[in-house]
Amino acid sequence: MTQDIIRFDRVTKKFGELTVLDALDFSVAKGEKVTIIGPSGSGKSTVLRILMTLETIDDGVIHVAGKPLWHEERDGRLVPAGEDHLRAMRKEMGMVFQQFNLFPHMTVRRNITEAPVHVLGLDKEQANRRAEEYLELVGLSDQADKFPSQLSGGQQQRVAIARALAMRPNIMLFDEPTSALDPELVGEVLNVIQRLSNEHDLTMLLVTHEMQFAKQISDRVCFFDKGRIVEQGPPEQVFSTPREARTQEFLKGFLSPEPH
Amino acid sequence: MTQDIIRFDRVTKKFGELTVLDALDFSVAKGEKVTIIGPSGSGKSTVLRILMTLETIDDGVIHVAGKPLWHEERDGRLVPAGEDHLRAMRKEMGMVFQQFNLFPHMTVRRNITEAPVHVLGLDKEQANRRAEEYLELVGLSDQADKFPSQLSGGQQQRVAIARALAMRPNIMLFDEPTSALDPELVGEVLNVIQRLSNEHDLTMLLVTHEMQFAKQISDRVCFFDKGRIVEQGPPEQVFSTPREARTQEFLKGFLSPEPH
Amino acid sequence: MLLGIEWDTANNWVFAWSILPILLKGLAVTLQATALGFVVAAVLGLVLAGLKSSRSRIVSWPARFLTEFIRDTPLLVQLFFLYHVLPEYGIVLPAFLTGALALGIQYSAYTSEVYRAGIESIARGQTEAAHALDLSALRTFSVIIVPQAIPRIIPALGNYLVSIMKDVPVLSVVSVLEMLNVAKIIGDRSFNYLIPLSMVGGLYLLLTLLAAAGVRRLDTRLPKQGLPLR
Amino acid sequence: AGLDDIKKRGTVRIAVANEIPYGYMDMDGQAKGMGPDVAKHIMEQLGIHRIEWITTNFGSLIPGLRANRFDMVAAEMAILPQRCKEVLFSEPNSSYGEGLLVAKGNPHDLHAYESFVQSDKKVAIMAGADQLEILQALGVPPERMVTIANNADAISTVSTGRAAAYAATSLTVSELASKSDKVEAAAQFKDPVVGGAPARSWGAFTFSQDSADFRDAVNAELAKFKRTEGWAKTMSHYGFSPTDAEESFNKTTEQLCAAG
Amino acid sequence: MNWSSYMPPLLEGAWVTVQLTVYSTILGAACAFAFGMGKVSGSRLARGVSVAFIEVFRGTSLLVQLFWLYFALPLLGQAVGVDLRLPPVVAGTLALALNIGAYGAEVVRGAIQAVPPAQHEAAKALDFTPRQILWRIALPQAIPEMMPSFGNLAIQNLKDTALVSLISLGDLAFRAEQIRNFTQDSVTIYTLLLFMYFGMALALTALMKLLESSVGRWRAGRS
Ligand SMILES: Nc1ncnc2c1ncn2[C@@H]1O[C@H](COP(=O)(O)OP(=O)(O)OP(=O)(O)O)[C@@H](O)[C@H]1O
Ligand SMILES: Nc1ncnc2c1ncn2[C@@H]1O[C@H](COP(=O)(O)OP(=O)(O)OP(=O)(O)O)[C@@H](O)[C@H]1O
Ligand SMILES: [Mg+2]
Ligand SMILES: [Mg+2]
Repeated sequence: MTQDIIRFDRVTKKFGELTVLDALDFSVAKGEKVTIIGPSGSGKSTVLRILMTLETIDDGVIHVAGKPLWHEERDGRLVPAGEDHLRAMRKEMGMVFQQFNLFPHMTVRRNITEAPVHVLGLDKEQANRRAEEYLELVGLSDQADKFPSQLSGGQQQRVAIARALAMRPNIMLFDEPTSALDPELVGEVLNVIQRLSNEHDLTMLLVTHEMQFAKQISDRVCFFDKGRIVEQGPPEQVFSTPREARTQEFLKGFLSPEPH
Repeated sequence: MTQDIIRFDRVTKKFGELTVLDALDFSVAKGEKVTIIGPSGSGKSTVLRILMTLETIDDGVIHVAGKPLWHEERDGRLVPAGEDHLRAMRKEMGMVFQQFNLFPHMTVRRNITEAPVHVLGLDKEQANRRAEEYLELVGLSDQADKFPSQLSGGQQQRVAIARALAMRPNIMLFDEPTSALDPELVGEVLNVIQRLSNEHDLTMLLVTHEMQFAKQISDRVCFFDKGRIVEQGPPEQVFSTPREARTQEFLKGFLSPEPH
Repeated sequence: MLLGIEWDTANNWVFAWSILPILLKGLAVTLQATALGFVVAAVLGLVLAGLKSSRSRIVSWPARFLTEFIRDTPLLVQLFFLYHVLPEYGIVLPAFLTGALALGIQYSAYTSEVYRAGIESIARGQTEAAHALDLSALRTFSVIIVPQAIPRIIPALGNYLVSIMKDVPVLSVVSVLEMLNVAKIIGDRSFNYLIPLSMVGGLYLLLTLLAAAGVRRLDTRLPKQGLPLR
Repeated sequence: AGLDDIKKRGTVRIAVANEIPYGYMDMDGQAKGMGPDVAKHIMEQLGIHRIEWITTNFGSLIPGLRANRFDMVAAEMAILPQRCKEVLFSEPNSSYGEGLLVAKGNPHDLHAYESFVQSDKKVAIMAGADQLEILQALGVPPERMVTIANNADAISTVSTGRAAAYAATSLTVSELASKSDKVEAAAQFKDPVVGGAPARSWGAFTFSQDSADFRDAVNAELAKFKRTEGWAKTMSHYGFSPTDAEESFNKTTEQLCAAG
Repeated sequence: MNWSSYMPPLLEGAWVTVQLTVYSTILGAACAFAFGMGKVSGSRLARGVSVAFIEVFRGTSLLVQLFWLYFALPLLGQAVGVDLRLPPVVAGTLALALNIGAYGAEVVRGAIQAVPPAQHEAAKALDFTPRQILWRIALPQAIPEMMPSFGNLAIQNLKDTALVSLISLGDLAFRAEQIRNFTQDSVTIYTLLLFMYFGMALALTALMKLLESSVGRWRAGRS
């Protein structure tokens, strides 16, 4: 791999008594597409949320694009990161949430242009052009003036993806982007993500339970359990010939039960 | 098929302006395992809820076990069913809900024994023995004294199945029994249902999005759309070579997207 | 002198100290009116809730109108109405009882909603599950609904108890000697309102903070899932 | 406020307590009564042409003066030594004796304030009125007194038996008695004797402590007016007896303030 | 006298009641936003002041507050040498507004906090500043959430205006008492009075519903 764009070094995260990430080592190369799988509560979302600085960490170091995420250098010394540094780091990344989290009081267009205008300082026209570009990408050019509540779940999630892309991040984080969707709408969202995975520059970190899909798009699959990486490797290997007993057991839950 | 235990004749159901079932003809033979699939809002749940008399109908006739569900014969004439008749009809059926709907303030045991004691008139000991029998069946013998909130979703749904079975119904209705569950817990519930499907006497009507599972256990698959049956037949035929365009389109959502 | 107790205006502290026992006597009346008003509200609210949920429109509609009417008209006017109009029809109640009754009626409109909401908040799924198991309507209500509704109803009723207490001073207009009225009379006679009225404010604050803590505690103690049936 | 201030403003604010016949507002919002009629004449003489009338509870008259909510009170408030410490009084404008309002037919056979010293009957008084001092001086225990906020409440208080009688001035009593046939003025009323003399009150205009010059100006005009036929006519128009008129000349404010 | 002769003075009083309700509700809403946002703000001082305000005005009875402002405040002013003698209109409006403002502040706080944390997170992921999140994301979503409660508070406020009659403000209740002083016709007057308040409440409810639907149009399609 060329260069690590994300690197976790012995990162520990606790919620009170509960250790959610346990001295985790984990890295992602630039342009790599990595899927995280694992049982509920294993810390998958936490990894993404920490990257997006939605959670703090208790121990360890994280580097994003070569810079420490939670620290900055000042007068040659490493000090806790200020809000300016954190904002600069967040600009590297875009995130798509399980529940879409569109802003319900804004039209689709406003949802996409709001941050480019008020964070990046684009003028309105530029931002609108950008919105159209990404709406085209997710196949929703004709829905720009609707409110989120007027769209189906699948359409909302595609808008959310467009919204994240409009900030032109280098890294995209997806946290179970299809698990809040009616089963028949899953396909349309996966299609969009599939298309993004062909962009060789974009680094993708995806948490999902769609094993079939994970197999298709990822360069690497990481199986998480209890805040650690139990097993990782190319998708064919992890899905077809898992080495660890825990991985086998977990994957069994997704196969159809056998008659007894 | 031997004899229809459930028969819908031109059944229409409306919610205000909205026609949810549209002159529906539909029947299920004794011992048959039927799966209903279809997009959200197509009326799948409504079919089960009408059978359980949780909703009334606006037109048509329904027979369950040879008797009209919403009417009874009195003095040789068909009159609207009284509460006694409805209760007798409901005894034929048990229902399992998407959200489990266990009684949160009762222990697992009490959840299962409440109806046998107070509806069937079993004495406490008989009911407890019956509870143990069915807890064994769903693999939860050791959880009898817990409250629902102390169980995982999969365990709660298994208790709900045991609760319905304890009334010894001839027909079991399942309304998306796994869609409120974490993906890894789906298997344990499907396993229990799979086991039940081997009971040749039990008629089963199952609404689900687990296509793989539906293929395995059902004698017949019905595809619903807009309150009508668009297509039905053996699972292999419906899933592999759907005849109708609408069915093909729907099933496409469940397949992995192809790279473009 | 008021309620048999003299006050001393030597200086502000002495004055405050000397009127405290009088205010406490008024406070006792306030608390009695609160308690009685609450009982009336709790019972009458239940009756209204029952009537409103009746299937017969001839019963439910007037009950609904009455609730709305009570809720939309001021306690003060209701109190005047009861106090001055009822006697015209031969019903003469002492001021204290009239006041407690007015409080009870005003708040029954609110408590009836508490009961209704408490029952409706029990997920529709619970009723349906009971129905699917063929449990009788009576058993469903008493064993499935009520044990789950009670923990939701009690804290809300507790909040209205506190509100009733804060409305008791309105009874002063029909000469009930509750705490504010006592303070006002002391003020009228000593021409010093600052101290008695401030003391009443302080006492009220103390009481409501205590009561709020009580309600909160009740809230944490009541099981969220319903009263457990073992 | 001083006389100059008022003249500069051109408006004087005068309060009444809604007591017929001392000072009240009729249905059209016109001020009427012994106090207002005389006050109107005096203000005319003083060259103050606009009067703003304010209605308030009797108990709030003195606090209102002290809080500068009005410049003068025209309620025929009795001159009492303890009130002289709080406010300034003009010379007497009227004089009146005491009375007792009882239910029709005087069922309890009440004819004097002294009746309440021994019996268990309750007597009503108005908040802030001087009947309290008289009853206290006679030795009526406090728990036997019912305080009402308003003259208007007296009829219902007495007719419904909430109190056996209402102690007020003879004029108030006869006015109230004329309004309702459920009550009457107690016949053969015996004037209460306090400090060796029958209780009689002298009503006057009231001012705040810092309005001495205004009070003096009113005094000068009042003295002139009391010598005219107009004043005597007003007295009799509102039901004062010739004795009441004569008595009003027999005491000065200085004497009344010094007594007790 | 028949009831129609009571109407002119009662209508005059009703007009005073309407004005009082409008002014004190508007002023109260301003208090509600100031102190409600104060309670969720980052500044410890603002939080402390807001909590104190809310507790004091919710914790004591409105009538006590009204009497205190009207009777006691002038004496306090005297003691410290400031003229705090408020005219009845001011004391009444202020007491109503402060009281309703304290209840409203809790509504505002509740609605702001009810905006799902996920919305804050989504906004943060798009790199909005905390201030932008409050003004652009949280508040616009919170306002429609507040409207039903504000509707109830406005009705409460309308009813509470009756209490100002006790400090001799010529509102509807006060005028009714005046007429009764004159005519002793309690039955007619209080019945009229009840229905007039009821009518005003219905009108106010309709108005608030209108306002509610106009601020939350984006929620229309919501199931
Ligand atoms: N804010 C929080 N406070 C306390 N515990 C938390 C918090 N957020 C997450 N947790 C706990 O941390 C653990 C890991 O959570 P995380 O959301 O990362 O799991 P996950 O692997 O994403 O699971 P899922 O598949 O259910 O989304 C869980 O046990 C969860 O309960
Ligand atoms: N109580 C009700 N009142 C009004 N409309 C209802 C009610 N219950 C269901 N509907 C409507 O009836 C239609 C059919 O509902 P139903 O629940 O049967 O659909 P479904 O096929 O089970 O969908 P899903 O997969 O989402 O559960 C939907 O459009 C739904 O909105
Ligand atoms: Mg997660
Ligand atoms: Mg359904």
